[in-house]
Amino acid sequence: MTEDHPFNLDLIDRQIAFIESILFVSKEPIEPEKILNYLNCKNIGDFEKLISRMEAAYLDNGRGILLKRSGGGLQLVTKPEIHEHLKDFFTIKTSSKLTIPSLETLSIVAYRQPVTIAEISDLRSVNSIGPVKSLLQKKLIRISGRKKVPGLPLLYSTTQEFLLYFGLNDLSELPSLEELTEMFEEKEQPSLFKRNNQE
Amino acid sequence: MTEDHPFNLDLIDRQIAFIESILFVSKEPIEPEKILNYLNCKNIGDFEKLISRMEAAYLDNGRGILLKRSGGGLQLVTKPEIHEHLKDFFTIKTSSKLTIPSLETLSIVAYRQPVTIAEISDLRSVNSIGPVKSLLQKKLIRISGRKKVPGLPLLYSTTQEFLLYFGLNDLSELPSLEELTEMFEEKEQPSLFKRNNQE
Amino acid sequence: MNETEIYQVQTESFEGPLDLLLYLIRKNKMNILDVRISEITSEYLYYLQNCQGINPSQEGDFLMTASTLIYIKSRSLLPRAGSSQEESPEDKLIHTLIEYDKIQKISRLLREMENDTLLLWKREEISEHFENREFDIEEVSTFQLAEIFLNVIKKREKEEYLYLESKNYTIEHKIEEILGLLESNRYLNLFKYTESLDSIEEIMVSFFALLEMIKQHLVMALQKKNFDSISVWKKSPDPQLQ
Repeated sequence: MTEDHPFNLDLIDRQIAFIESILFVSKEPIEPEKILNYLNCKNIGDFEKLISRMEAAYLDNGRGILLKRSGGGLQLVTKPEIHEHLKDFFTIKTSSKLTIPSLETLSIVAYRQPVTIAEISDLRSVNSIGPVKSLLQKKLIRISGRKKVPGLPLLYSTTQEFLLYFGLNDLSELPSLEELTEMFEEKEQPSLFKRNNQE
Repeated sequence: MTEDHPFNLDLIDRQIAFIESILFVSKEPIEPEKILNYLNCKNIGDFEKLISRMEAAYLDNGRGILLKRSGGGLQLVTKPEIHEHLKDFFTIKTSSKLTIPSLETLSIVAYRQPVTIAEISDLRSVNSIGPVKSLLQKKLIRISGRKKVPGLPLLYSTTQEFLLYFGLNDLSELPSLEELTEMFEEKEQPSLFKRNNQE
Repeated sequence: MNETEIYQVQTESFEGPLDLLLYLIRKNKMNILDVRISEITSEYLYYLQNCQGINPSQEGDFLMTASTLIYIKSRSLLPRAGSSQEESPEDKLIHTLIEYDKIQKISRLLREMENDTLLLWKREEISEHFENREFDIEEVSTFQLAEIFLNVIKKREKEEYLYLESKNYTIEHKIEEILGLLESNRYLNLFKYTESLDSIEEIMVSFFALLEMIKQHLVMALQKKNFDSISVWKKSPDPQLQ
């Protein structure tokens, strides 16, 4: 698999097959660099072509999965349009979502990290130990140190898991606060998104 | 997905895509009958054709997985000719697995260091020589001296490696037990009953 | 407030005092930057008095904000004493509200992103066996390590309980029985446990016993996700920490 014939179609096919198989067995996304190194592929452009070729192949109607780039890695996932059928087939009623308190807490951590529980509780005006704990258990946030103030409280930051969960490549993909205000200015409907969702 | 046009190519494609996606997300093999029923496919011959079509598609050199019929049903697996490459690719990761006993032992060493095997075994109520050995091999703990009690048992502490793995600058960054118990303490719910009675 | 408004409001639930305040500001078509705190204070108190949408476990937080509102209102009625350079409580509250408004926006964005990714299923999403699972070192967080240690210590605090079975179910007996079960098991699967019971009466008494135990902080009940089985874990005070 280390030969160097970029125009050898058979080699390209075998490389694609290899990438498909490692993504298939791996639970987590795999960094492109790792694959690149293993294939001894020196040209990033060649590798990009390989990936685009794969992506194109998955577009075929007869394929149920697709190649996704998230958390800085490559991952195989099912196609979004099959979601309802998957739910029906496995008789899964609802996909569990984060609660509003968890989402609020996560928003604060994402934009203010590293941040302490006291700061989170203060911003929400609600004691936020509960959601912090639940986000720690879900690995969406992590302890990232201690703040150098009296009491040395723990600091929290978002994780790789956070990026994966929300389908981000890195934190810079989150819109800035200014962009966010613009995004929501037109469709100002405060109670649309919330309600009927209690801890 | 329940329409009944066996010669509709687009439908066949969508059915194949669906089968691929359910086999992809499921850990166990899936019985063909279950799929047959879900697709509302009354003709077993039609279903067989669907499966053969899938099998043929996986034979393509550019595919890394294939459809396997085993006792329990249908399953996706990686192609046998890629196994060596898969092993090579994943070698680094397989050696670093931590079992629950190892994790328990590691947590005791982290919080009680320096500590003897007898003390660890006592806290866990299980002989803990095994996990201690495995943690030594993984360089997560080290021998740090002898305890001045009869028998002079060896003492164990965590290593620099340990700090690196957990992204800590020093041990004081570990959450304290006070902080942790606080998180696990349920919040007061004094008005739970009162409110129910009011209704 | 007319009746239909009250009716609408009763279906609302507020995540915290700021959520309620923002709701009232929008309801009264005010601008956050130009809020007349004194006007919404009485409405806020009205909601609080009638427990409308107030999560009982957060009552304290709602009351805290109520006192701030009342303080601001009283200040506006009294002549200002001295020339205070520092931020007035009113400005401070408005600042907090502006920040919280942003948080809600981010939350909505995250919710939309969550909805998108929930459509994509990863491998082995179905059937997860947590019990005998191995962890990659990179997967373990300091939080988990601490959590595991806490559990080890709690397990150590075992007390041997003896209990007698009796057909005459009382809450006291049930509590002892459940505590006994929790001594020999790390946790109790509530669904399985109720399946093992003889009668509806016993199930009900068990359920009341459980509520009582949760109230007394003897146990906590956890559910991984909606519709999942509920597991009951023992909580024991840790003398090491006192």
